[in-house]
Amino acid sequence: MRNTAPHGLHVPPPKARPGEVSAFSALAIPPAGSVRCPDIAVDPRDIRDLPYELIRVLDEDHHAVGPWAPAVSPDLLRRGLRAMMLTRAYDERMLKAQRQGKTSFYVKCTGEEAVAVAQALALRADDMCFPTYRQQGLLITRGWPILDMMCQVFANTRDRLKGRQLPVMYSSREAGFFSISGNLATQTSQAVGWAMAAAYKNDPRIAATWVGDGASAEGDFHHALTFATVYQAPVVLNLVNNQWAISSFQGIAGGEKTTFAARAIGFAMPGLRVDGNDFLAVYAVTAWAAERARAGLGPTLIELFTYRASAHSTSDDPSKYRPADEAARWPLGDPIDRLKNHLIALGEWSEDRDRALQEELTQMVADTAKEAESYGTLDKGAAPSVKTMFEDVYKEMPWHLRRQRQELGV
Amino acid sequence: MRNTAPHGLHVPPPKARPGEVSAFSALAIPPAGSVRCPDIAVDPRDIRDLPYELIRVLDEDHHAVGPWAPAVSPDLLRRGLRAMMLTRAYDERMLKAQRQGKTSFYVKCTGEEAVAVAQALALRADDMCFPTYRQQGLLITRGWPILDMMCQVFANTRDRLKGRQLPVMYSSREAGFFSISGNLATQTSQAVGWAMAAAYKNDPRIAATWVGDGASAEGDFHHALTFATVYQAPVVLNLVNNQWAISSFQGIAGGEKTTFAARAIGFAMPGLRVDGNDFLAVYAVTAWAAERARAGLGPTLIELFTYRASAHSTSDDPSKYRPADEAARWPLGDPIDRLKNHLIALGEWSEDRDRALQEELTQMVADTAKEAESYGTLDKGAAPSVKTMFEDVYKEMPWHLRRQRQELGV
Amino acid sequence: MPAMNMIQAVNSAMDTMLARNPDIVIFGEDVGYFGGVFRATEGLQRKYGLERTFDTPIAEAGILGVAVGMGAYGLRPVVEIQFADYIYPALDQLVSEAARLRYRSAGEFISPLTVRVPCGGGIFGGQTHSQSPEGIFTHVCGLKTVIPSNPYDAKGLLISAIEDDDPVLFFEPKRLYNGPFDGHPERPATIWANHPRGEVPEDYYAIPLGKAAIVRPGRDVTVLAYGTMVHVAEAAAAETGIDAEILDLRTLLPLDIDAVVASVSKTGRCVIVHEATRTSGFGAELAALVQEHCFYHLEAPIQRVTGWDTPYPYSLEWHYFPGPGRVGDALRKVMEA
Amino acid sequence: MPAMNMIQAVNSAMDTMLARNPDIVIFGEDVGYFGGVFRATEGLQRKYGLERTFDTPIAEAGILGVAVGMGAYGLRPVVEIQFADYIYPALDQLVSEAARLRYRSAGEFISPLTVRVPCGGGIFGGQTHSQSPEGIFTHVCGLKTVIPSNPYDAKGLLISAIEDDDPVLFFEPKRLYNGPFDGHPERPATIWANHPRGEVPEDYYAIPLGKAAIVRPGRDVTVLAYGTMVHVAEAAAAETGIDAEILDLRTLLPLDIDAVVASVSKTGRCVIVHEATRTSGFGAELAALVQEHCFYHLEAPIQRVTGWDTPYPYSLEWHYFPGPGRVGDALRKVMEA
Ligand SMILES: Cc1ncc(C[n+]2csc(CCOP(=O)(O)OP(=O)(O)O)c2C)c(N)n1
Ligand SMILES: Cc1ncc(C[n+]2csc(CCOP(=O)(O)OP(=O)(O)O)c2C)c(N)n1
Ligand SMILES: [Mg+2]
Ligand SMILES: [Mg+2]
Repeated sequence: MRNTAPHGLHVPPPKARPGEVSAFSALAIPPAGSVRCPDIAVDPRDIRDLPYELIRVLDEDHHAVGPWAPAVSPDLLRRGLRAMMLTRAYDERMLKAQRQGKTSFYVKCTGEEAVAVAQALALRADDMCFPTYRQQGLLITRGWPILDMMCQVFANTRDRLKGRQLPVMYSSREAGFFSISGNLATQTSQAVGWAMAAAYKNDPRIAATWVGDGASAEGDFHHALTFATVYQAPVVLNLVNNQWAISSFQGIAGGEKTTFAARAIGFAMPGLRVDGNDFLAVYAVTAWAAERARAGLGPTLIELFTYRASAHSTSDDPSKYRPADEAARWPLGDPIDRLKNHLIALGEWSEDRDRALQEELTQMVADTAKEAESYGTLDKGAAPSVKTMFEDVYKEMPWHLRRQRQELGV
Repeated sequence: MRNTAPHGLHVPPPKARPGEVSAFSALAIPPAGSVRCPDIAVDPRDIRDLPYELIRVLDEDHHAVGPWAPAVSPDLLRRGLRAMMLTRAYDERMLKAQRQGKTSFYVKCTGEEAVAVAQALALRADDMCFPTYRQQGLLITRGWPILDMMCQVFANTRDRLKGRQLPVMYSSREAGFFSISGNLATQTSQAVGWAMAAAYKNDPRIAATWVGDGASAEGDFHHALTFATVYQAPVVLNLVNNQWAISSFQGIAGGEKTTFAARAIGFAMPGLRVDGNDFLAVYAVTAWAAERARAGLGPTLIELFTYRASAHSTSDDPSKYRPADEAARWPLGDPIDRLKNHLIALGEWSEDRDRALQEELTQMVADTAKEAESYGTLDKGAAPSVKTMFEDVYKEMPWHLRRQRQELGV
Repeated sequence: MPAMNMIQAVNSAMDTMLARNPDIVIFGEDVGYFGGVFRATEGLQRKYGLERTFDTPIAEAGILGVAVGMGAYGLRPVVEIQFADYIYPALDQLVSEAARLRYRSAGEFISPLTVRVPCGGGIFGGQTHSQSPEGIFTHVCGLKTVIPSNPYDAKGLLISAIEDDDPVLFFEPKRLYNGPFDGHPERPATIWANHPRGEVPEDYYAIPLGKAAIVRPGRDVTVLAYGTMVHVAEAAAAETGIDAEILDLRTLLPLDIDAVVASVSKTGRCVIVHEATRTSGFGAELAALVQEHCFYHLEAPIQRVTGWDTPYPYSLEWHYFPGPGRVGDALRKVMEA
Repeated sequence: MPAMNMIQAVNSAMDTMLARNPDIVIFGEDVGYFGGVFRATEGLQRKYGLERTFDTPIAEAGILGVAVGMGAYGLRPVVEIQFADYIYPALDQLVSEAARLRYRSAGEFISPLTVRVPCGGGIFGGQTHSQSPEGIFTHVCGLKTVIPSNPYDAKGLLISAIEDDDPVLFFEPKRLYNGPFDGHPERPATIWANHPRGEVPEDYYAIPLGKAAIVRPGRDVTVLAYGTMVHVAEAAAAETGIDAEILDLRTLLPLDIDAVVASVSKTGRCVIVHEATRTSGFGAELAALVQEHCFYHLEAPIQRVTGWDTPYPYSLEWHYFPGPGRVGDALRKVMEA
């Protein structure tokens, strides 16, 4: 045997910390259109190379190129652009509300809007989503009223969730949006269960779920992969690799030497890695995976490679752990700009229309926020009635909760 | 989008059930010596094909062939043969003891002896093992007294574990054998932790752990893979695919369409798949992985492809769920026979010596069992003193346990 | 009426419900083709097909996660955790998800799950095949916890659990599967066929959750027990000759507080018996409630007879098990006070 | 002596121990470079290096599993679970492994772990950033459970926990991190610098586990409390003018039974306060023990003031939180009885 030297414990460091220069130059970014697009009926064994690629559609000149370029109408693209812009305007406004004390907490998805928005458009409206806290774009794209979302953020009298949930932990059965859990990754195996139920019922609907790079380390995600494989569940497993989990970079989640899409290989599952800031690419891979699931061909793992451009949440200050300029230097750009430029390149959009839309959305969000605030905000104590605190623990209130409610005198 | 037909829920069935003919013919068994052997410093990315191979060394003529053939002395092989035979004799005797009511429960490793025995020899004596209940061969190979093991099985007055543990849940710090847990797969992340500690201490020892095909579905195994990858822990992760988890076949654990070794790929970890009944191959891959770990090159996942020739445990009757003749038709043979034939082919062993050794071991086991029984057996109630029941819950007994002991009057 | 042991009764409950409701699916480790390591699901896959009773990977959290998702879809999963000792990996999905889903979604999504959990010792299973963790689940709001003590109740309560729209932990004392165990391992085993509650209708019937049963009326002291301990308490009453009123709680949460209060108010004395470890076990809650509700009726301190605060030791399990001797001592002690 | 808030005290305990013992390593989610989401490990990586204070993947069971393995090797891991609400995924490694290792190996292997767990509500964290699951751990034999109520105790108890050869759950009430919270959210916050127990030595000192503190001597009624509730109880005593003797339990398991019994025997009345949900919370065990040990001294039913048996509701948290008003009511009630 070879001789053994002491090695110490390896603890992976990120490429740069505050005060250092962000080092995205080492990032290999393949040109748009360079990755092949297999048929959905492909044997997963024949695409074991794909998890190491990066599927991109929009090229430097804002054109959609290559085999993954989806056949989509300008209308659909404009819907996507609008939903992304609305999502961002909504986020900005809610951040402001948090700063004003109208709510205690907020989570933006800045820079990651294409993930939820393009995926919502690629799925059918009645497919079931099991998201994390950073896919508010799903609700917005599905046309769910931002007024309703705001009322929850403000925990006011119109909050359907009766002030029980943190802001951003939305739930909308009607919109096919599962109640978000504070406990990371639990939704992934639940999505598989929902998909198994749909298969059991011969229901053409499929499930989709989202998990962060950080949260993918949880056992639940492993269970999701395993159960999805075993039962060939009609589910799309989305792993949003925005490269940060609060303060820890993706290497701490196991991404130092490989991609997250590659996790799929060991389960004989297709693993696709996509430029998460490329609306068209995200749309295309999602449609591919959804079609596969719907055709009974089983689950797909999609790694959406993106960058968390903002703080983790309003409780977080990223300048403490990563270079302040990192977001600005992120080479895959901004998903909204990129789609806008594409539409302009197509002759289907213009700076003027963009400005007008921006204004319209900002106004609409401001007006809606005003209305939402009129139903109360957290700091104004316009909470749902205290009695409701004891409801919905069980379908019927057992004696001990009834007595506790009496004890509180409500 | 394509049209969608109802598909139902896929529940994978095994190839054959009781009353049907075992269908191992579909099994692709590559010839011995056909898989390449990379340098331990290989980039894991360059061996992504290996998890789909089956590393075999012993050919049809009982010769060791190919690049994985290890340079081992006949002495070492004879030690291995003896340890495997002793393990089997021990198992047979303990099974008998269970049938006689001397203990309540027993677990054999019949057909899988090469796993623990060859691996124990490929590891250093002070490397730390985190096994499951089917690696008694590790203790036996390391020369741990079977008398001690038997005393535990009988829960008698010489049981070091004071009658607290199920038979077969051994523990021996001295032998580098971690206390076996009844809860499956928990040992895998613990082994990684031990290895991280060793790395932290610049200790040249490494850790090895074993988990079944069935138990590999637990989240703990996912955590073991993740943490081992992130911290490049000096650990060998062994997945013993004996194709059954009590009554469920390996397809239920996610092995229907891929190998278990392939799980490593997604973690940028080498994954090796080895003929688990080929002593030399098991020895070689283990030595390779151990050397890699010791050289600071990180973890390796080994899938030991074998077959659980006996019942799951004495509580189990496999004829209820698999063809009775499956074990007999298993094409990779018996690990003891195969090593014996190899030694004979080398001119280092003979049928006579084998018979003599067999007799010697049977006698030794019988004598030892007799001695062990003289210290008591479960049915004879020769248990450790009742007082000990309250010890070791904590380092120092807190008041409530002292009072409970008094309550019991001991 | 056919005689059934407790496994057969549990099996019959699932059989009855699978036939009545196509939204019920059953899964867990080894429950499919083989019918479960305790054979509780025997024959169900053959009768209802691969999709309705199937094997799962060995991943308790995965089983529960999938069940929560199915429940959100609209199915009614009935899952088995092979041994209570193996429920801990699934705790997060139970506590943070199944138990909380209705509340956090304000009723939009529910978790109508039934989790069958063989529990308890007395079978030489050692520390990881003997535990009684029910107390933990009674601390988790949103869950219901049920433990039957006989075949008739087992079927009726399991049917109610399956029909319940909230997640129910259904603990099955393994020691009772084959017969009503009185706590004396040295005595010949009795079988359910000779017990009145061993007669179990083939057809559908439900026993409501939240209702205790008085299995032995008495005047001197109230014994609160459930599962195996009901039979141990009966033996202790018989052996001591103390006129104990024995309540079989059947459902721990929601508890039948009225039955408890009525009995203790009458007897003025209370002994609580469970097999689980003592500290912070469900007996603590019972003691707290009894003294809260019956303080002025109590003539003696409430006694708890429980498993010791140690792991369940393999070979010493009859010293660990709270048998009729220890229960009898407690009965005498409260009577003397 | 420097004034420290509770985070600084916790940080100082780890700093002190890292300096004293090279076998101590600290890890958890975000605890490395960043120093933890509550900043409890701030500066430690810089001071002691990447290998001694490092970030982990987000997998609580992985963190605990790795810690158990390290403990078996001979290290003394101190891990952080980011919020108590996220400890459930790790329960199996805690219950079946860390807590059981010494017993099942008859002392061959031990788990000298410290698990730091920020807990409790009052910070608008909603139902998954507010829980107090300590009761569950007191039901698990083999574990110790500690909850400090001030910076001085936090440092001394954490050092004892780290030095303890058994696994210790160390709960840190988040609401106390920055100041002694009296339960009135509308009042201006006070800071630890103005509190006697906010003076914390820089150097090593240990407070033994298993010893309660009398934070307010009194004659009328005993209040058993821990963590945030100690301060709420003090406020309630001041507001009602009732001469309550307030015990800060500090260690829940092993409990300082002598202190509890001595106090209740003296006062004859007892109120138990915790933030956790009521049913089967640690208050149940306390009530059971008090009536077992002090039955003949008790003049009124023991009262429990606790969190309701509901999830911790986000916006209604001040209606959920057991504040001085509710504690005061209970004090009056036991005094009237
Ligand atoms: C089980 C659990 N552990 C820890 C946390 C605390 N936590 C909330 S978000 C977060 C980081 C998640 O990172 P990632 O999964 O990458 O998602 P992202 O925030 O980047 O979208 C952590 C550790 C939690 N919510 N649940
Ligand atoms: C957490 C947990 N779940 C379930 C069990 C029950 N159980 C014991 S062995 C076993 C099958 C394990 O199969 P495998 O991992 O393939 O190992 P093998 O028995 O084949 O060696 C099961 C389900 C357990 N011991 N622990
Ligand atoms: Mg992330
Ligand atoms: Mg197996």
